[in-house]
Amino acid sequence: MREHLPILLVVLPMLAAPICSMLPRGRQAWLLATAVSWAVLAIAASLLIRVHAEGTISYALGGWPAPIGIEYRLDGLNALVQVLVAAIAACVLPFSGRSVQDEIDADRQPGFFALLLLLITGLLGIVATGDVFNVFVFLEISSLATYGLIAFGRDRRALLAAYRYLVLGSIGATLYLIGIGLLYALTGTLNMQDLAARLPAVADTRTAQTAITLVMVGLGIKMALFPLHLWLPNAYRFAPSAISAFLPATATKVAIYLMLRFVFDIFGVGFAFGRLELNEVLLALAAAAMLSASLAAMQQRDVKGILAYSSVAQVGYIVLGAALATPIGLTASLLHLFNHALMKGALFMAMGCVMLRVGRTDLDAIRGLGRRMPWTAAAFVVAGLSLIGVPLTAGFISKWYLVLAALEAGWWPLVILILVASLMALIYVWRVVALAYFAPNESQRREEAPLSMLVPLWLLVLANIWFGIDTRLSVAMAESGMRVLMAGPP
Amino acid sequence: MTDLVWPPALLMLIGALLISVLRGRWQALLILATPLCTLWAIWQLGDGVLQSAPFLGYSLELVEADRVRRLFATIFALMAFAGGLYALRQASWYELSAAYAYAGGAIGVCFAGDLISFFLFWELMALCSTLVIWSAGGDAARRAGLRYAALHLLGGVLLKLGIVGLILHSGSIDLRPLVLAGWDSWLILLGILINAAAPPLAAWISDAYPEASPSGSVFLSAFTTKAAVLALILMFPGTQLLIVVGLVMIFYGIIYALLENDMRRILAYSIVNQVGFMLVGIGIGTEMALNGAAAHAFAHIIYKGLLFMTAGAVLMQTGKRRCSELGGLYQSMPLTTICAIVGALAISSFPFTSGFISKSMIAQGAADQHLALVWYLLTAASAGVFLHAGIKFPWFVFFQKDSGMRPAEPPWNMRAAMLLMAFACIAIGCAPSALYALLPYPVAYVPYTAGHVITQLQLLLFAGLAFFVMLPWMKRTLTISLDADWLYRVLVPALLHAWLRLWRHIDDAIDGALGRLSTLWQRLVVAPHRPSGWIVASWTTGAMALGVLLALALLIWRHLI
Amino acid sequence: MSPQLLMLSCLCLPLVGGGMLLLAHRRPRLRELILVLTAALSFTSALALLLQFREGNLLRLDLLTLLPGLDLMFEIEPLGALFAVLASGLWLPTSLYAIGYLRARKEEHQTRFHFWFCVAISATMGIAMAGNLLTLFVFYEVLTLSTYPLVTHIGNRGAVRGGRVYLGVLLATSIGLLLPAMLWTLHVAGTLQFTAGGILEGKLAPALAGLLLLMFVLGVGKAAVMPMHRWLPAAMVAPTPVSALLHAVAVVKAGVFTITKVVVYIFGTGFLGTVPAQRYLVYLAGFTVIAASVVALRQDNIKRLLAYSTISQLSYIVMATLALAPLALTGAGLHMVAHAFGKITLFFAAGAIYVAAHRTQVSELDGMGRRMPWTMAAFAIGALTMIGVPPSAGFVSKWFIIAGAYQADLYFVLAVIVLSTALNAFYMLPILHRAFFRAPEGRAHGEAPWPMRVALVSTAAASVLMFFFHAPILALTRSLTGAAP
Amino acid sequence: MSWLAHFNYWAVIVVMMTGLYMAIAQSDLMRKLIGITLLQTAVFFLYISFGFVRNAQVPILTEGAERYSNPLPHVLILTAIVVGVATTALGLALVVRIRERYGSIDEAELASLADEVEDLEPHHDFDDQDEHP
Repeated sequence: MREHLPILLVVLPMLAAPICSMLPRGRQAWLLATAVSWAVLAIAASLLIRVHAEGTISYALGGWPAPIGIEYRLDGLNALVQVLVAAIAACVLPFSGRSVQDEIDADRQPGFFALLLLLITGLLGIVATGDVFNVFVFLEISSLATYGLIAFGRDRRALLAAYRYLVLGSIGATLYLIGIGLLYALTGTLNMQDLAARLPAVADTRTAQTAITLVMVGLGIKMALFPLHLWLPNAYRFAPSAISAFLPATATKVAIYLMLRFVFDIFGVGFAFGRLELNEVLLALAAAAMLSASLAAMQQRDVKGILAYSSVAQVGYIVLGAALATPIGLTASLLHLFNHALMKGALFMAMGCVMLRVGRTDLDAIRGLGRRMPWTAAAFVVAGLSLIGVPLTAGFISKWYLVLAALEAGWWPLVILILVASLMALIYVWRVVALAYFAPNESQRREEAPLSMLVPLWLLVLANIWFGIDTRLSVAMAESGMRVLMAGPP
Repeated sequence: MTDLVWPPALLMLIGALLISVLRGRWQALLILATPLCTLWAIWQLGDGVLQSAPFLGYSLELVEADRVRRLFATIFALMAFAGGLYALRQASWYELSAAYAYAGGAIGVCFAGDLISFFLFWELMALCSTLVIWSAGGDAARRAGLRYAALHLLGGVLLKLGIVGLILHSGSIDLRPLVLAGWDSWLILLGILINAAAPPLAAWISDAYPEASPSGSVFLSAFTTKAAVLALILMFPGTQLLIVVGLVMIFYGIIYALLENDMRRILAYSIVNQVGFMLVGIGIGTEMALNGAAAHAFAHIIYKGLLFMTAGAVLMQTGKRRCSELGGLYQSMPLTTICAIVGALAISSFPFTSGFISKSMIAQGAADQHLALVWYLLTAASAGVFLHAGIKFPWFVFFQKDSGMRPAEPPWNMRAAMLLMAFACIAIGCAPSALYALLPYPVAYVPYTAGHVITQLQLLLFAGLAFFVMLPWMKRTLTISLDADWLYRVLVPALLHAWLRLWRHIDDAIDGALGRLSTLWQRLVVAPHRPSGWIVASWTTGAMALGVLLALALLIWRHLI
Repeated sequence: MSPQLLMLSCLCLPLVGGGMLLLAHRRPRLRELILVLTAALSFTSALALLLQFREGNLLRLDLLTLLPGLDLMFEIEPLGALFAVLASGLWLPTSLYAIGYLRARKEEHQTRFHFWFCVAISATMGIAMAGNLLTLFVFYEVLTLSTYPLVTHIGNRGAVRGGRVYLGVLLATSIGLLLPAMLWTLHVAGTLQFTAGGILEGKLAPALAGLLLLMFVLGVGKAAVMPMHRWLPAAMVAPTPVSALLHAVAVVKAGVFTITKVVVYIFGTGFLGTVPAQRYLVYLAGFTVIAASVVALRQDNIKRLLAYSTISQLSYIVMATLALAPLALTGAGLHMVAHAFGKITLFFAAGAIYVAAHRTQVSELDGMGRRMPWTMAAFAIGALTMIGVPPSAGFVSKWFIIAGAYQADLYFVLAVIVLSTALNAFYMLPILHRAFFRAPEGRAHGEAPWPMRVALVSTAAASVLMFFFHAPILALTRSLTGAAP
Repeated sequence: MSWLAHFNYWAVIVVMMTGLYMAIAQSDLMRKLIGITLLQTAVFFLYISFGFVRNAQVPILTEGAERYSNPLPHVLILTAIVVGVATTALGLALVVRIRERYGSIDEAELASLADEVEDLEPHHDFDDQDEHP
């Protein structure tokens, strides 16, 4: 049993999904999904502990050994990302119970939870697998589930957003598929380790370079790297609350993980950054993302829109750290990947609470929130502070590392960039906070969200504070992930 | 710290405080008793440092007494008493309170044994005298008081700079004779000279004193300038520069007083002139000259107080202040007239008045040192003094043409005060030895020699003759003569306004530039990021796909080139 | 009580009190009792801390380590102890005053007001005790944020506009300049610890050190050195108790305190003396002193006038700090205290006039000295402190600043002091004349409520008392630099 | 004539570009989907064609065969086809729902059916209120 845990992690939600869809009532589906998500979290956590204790875990699917069969390979990096995905899922699912009840028709709820489980499956699968084609499959599983889930949004614009995402996502996946196809043609293998070992021999070919470009653009769409982010704001904005809480914390993070894996572990820094100078492109795009998306966030009239654009900007931060390709930069990048999941999850969850009670999330809905929903508003404030990067919150730690990395690399303009973007974050968060607390509202009845939503929300908020104060755990994890990446191709 | 002593300044300050609290009979009693108690305390003080206190990390010598300090303190206390008597019924309580605190400051300066406490009392004087000026009420007093305060605070800061520098550079806070060398001592001298009304910074005196109330100007005339004289005696005896400054002051005072029409302004200029005599004495610096300066200060306070009292009485009874509007008052105010004449004679050094026995000591000092030019100028100035103060003031105010006014004599307390002062003028003049006994150095000077008396009388006679010969030219019209106060009455405000205007322009320019920049920023950068801007507005699927394709093409092209 | 516990209590007492206030929301009397008690206790603990410090105990508290080399830690040094006592000590009268003010004005959201006030004080304590630059920065920002609700307390459009300027300038300067300066420092020196003698010596070229210093001086927007001064007049939309404690003491002093700490413990006076650009910053501060005074001359609104006067006086402190001479630093420390006493008194008086007479303009003050003798007497003492005339605390501090300027041979500073004294007299004295030497106008009214009167009389008394009994403060500020007497 | 040797790639590129062109240029949501499908199909061709081995058998275990075409691309493409079908199905379902909710599947028309009035001016977060005296 113990050695099958890596596959169980992926299979469990996958098996639960059809069961879920067949359950007659949404409530039961929710209970099942929640139970599964918790089980997944437990498994993921135990795997992470095992990875740290025993080193990399390799699991051959179906008993076929690595180069031929599909290998699931867990190291310090993806075990961490798995835990992250599982943890967010374990928080979002309990949270989703009430908000799904409110936002989605009763007869469609089992389907919703089934799709959510599939989404989890896809994400966990992407992270776990050591086979690039398998990645494609899981990528499509998660993407398809995402398109469907977004389409559950109450607003009819959710449909259009889902459609647009579908078209763009399919193009992205296809580009990725072409890329790995070319790589396969060159090297004859799909196993990541193998690929990494054989690539240097053919690195000088145009085919290899084009393949890398295709893979990077395909992943760029998935991770919403500026300017390939255009599908994201509306998708996050109009998706059901639970989904907009889940996606930014996980889906883009997994895509970023994948990019890191490709660049550092498969292509190798020397090739992707040294020869192809992709780091320059990434740096430029990251900077543009941070500025442009923050500026856009400042002008949004809908809080979920603000948060969505902020997510685009935060992807910029993460890519920025990675593009520096230094140990501190990567640590910063991974830390921010982790911390941003915490903060964005909490922020969108708070908006879920608002959606439940107020029915919309535009700025007018926020007016007087501090009195109407004090706990929700307070959670938003704390998570918002973390987003800005205020000391004593998780956001500060990752930004601090990022700044250190920039300074160490001698890129002081980047320091200014980070600070300016943080200042803009301050402005867009402050707009919401000021309205919540300092704008009078006629109806000042107190109607707080139910406890089932508040508890997961505050769990994430407390995690934001915890990882802002006691950084030993998160930094150690990020550093072990960093070491995996810095070690480069075998 | 020695045995318990009553710091005289403290007594005076307590009195000032109580005056502001008590009312009626008790207040009146206090007004009269406070200076007398202070006087008593002054004469209880032995020589040397009597009281010290820690301050700013130094040990202050709050009370240090010697002969010259005691002399000045005595006359200050006496003047406070006379002024208090004069103001007893007429002045407001806050004017009296301020005036007594002012006197307290002056007495404090007298006994200050170190530079820091000297400065503290100096500032106290500046503040309280401002209050005295303001007590007159009205807009003219407000503005004059403001200018007065600003100038004196400025002087105070200069003095402070000098003192701090001196302490820092020499390591000692002792109040001692200084040598004019380096910034510090020059700044100290400058600060003191501002209070001594040395030109070109003398204009405050003719600006502010005439705007005070009748009783206020009596107080004002006594303390500030004479405290400065004392300070100069203590710190700059024998500084040659002071002779020059003094001579300039003497003639400045005469010329402006002759040109002046306002009776109290004439007296104010006359203070400059008289202080000039004292400065000359200090500048000569011999024992004789210093004695003369101290004695002259003593005498001057009395007769100038008397003159201001009579001018104040006239002002109070008639409400007029210009010579050209007054005249013929001797008919209804005989006592005031007589007192004014006594004061005028005293200031003109008429034999058997106080001025005679003091001023001549300074001249003698000059003669002893063989400073011939100085002696001649002093003598000539004596004539000038007689012209402007000795004759011009009483003649235009009390005699001349009849203005038709028949004001009554002032109330009893004012009359009593005037009589007291007049008596003092003559008493000192007749029995100089009493004053001489108080002087800092032993006096071996006999004023009443036949030659001296005759010379002085001749001088005065010819000066008087000249006055009446030139009378048509002496009649003043309604003019205000231009003085150095133009600097801060016109130039400084003008500069200030210019600065403010410039500031506003700069401000506007910055605002404008910022505004234009922000518009540009809004249009070029912010607007596209609005929900409707092209960067953000919902892109169609096709446009997004095209974008992806372009990005891809760009990247591949970049690698393949 | 152990010193560490004492430090913690300094930091947390106001917060605990604030929390209790929220609980006592519905019972105003209880709430106000809690407020005053909290203030008193905070003051006591700050005082106890000061005593402990003077006994020579090492007062150091490592709160937490965020990252290796990045800790939140507190350490008491002379200036910090002084600042802590000053802020908490003036909080006591201010809380009384605020109670009176809010009641008399029948303001809404009083609990919220008091709560944020507590948070702001706690942040001030954090700044005062900060042992490294990071800790200081953290509490600096907390102070900025926690005062925003106070500034915009009235909640109308003008308040929001003012609050936006307030927050905008303070946050933009601190994040845009102070934070990069801090990062640069860390990068160069490898630590942010406040260390006697500085941490930058020999690690930074003088020209770059000048740039860094400029970033610090302008980045600490709370010190209101021009051109970063605009937030202070804008913040005058706040209720007067806020203007009094925060914009005369806590916030602005936190600014100059930060600059002083940076100069003394980050750069080190010795090292900074070799930085040529440092002179230009002295000139900038001197310019601010004069320019703000001139602007104050044309203000008719009392609070705006006081705001510009504050800008001017703050730059005095900055100028003195940058003069680097031991005596000048002593003077800077003393002026922090002296100006605090004087300016809080002035603001108290302005608020009392507003409450009792509904007047806000200088031109409306005719005869106010007769109607409100206590208030205006206190105002007069405050004004004298601003001019620096004895017997007020301002005299003592300016004395040392002058001495310091001599020590540093900075005749520019001397000239600035001369000019600004005259200017101060020109904008303060007319107010006094109006109040005391003109006949009152309009309907008769009395003094403001007694808690306000008690507050303003006590701070005015403090200003006078400091003139006479400044020895303990002097000893503290001297130990800041080890200056010879 | 080496480019002729790669005629399979040229074919793939033509189909791919056709698909992309449709996805970009067609305003009809259905046709866009068809374009996407074409794009995917092109990739399938690509994979299959480079699994081809000259003079080899289909990769089915048969007697006497020595050379087989590479079976792995076929396997992969089987999976990919499934994914593609699922995508198309989901896309079609979305188009149906869009048609239900909007009454149109033409993107140009959908854009004109704006759901919200985008504000053109910067917005004031606070209502104007009377200034206090």
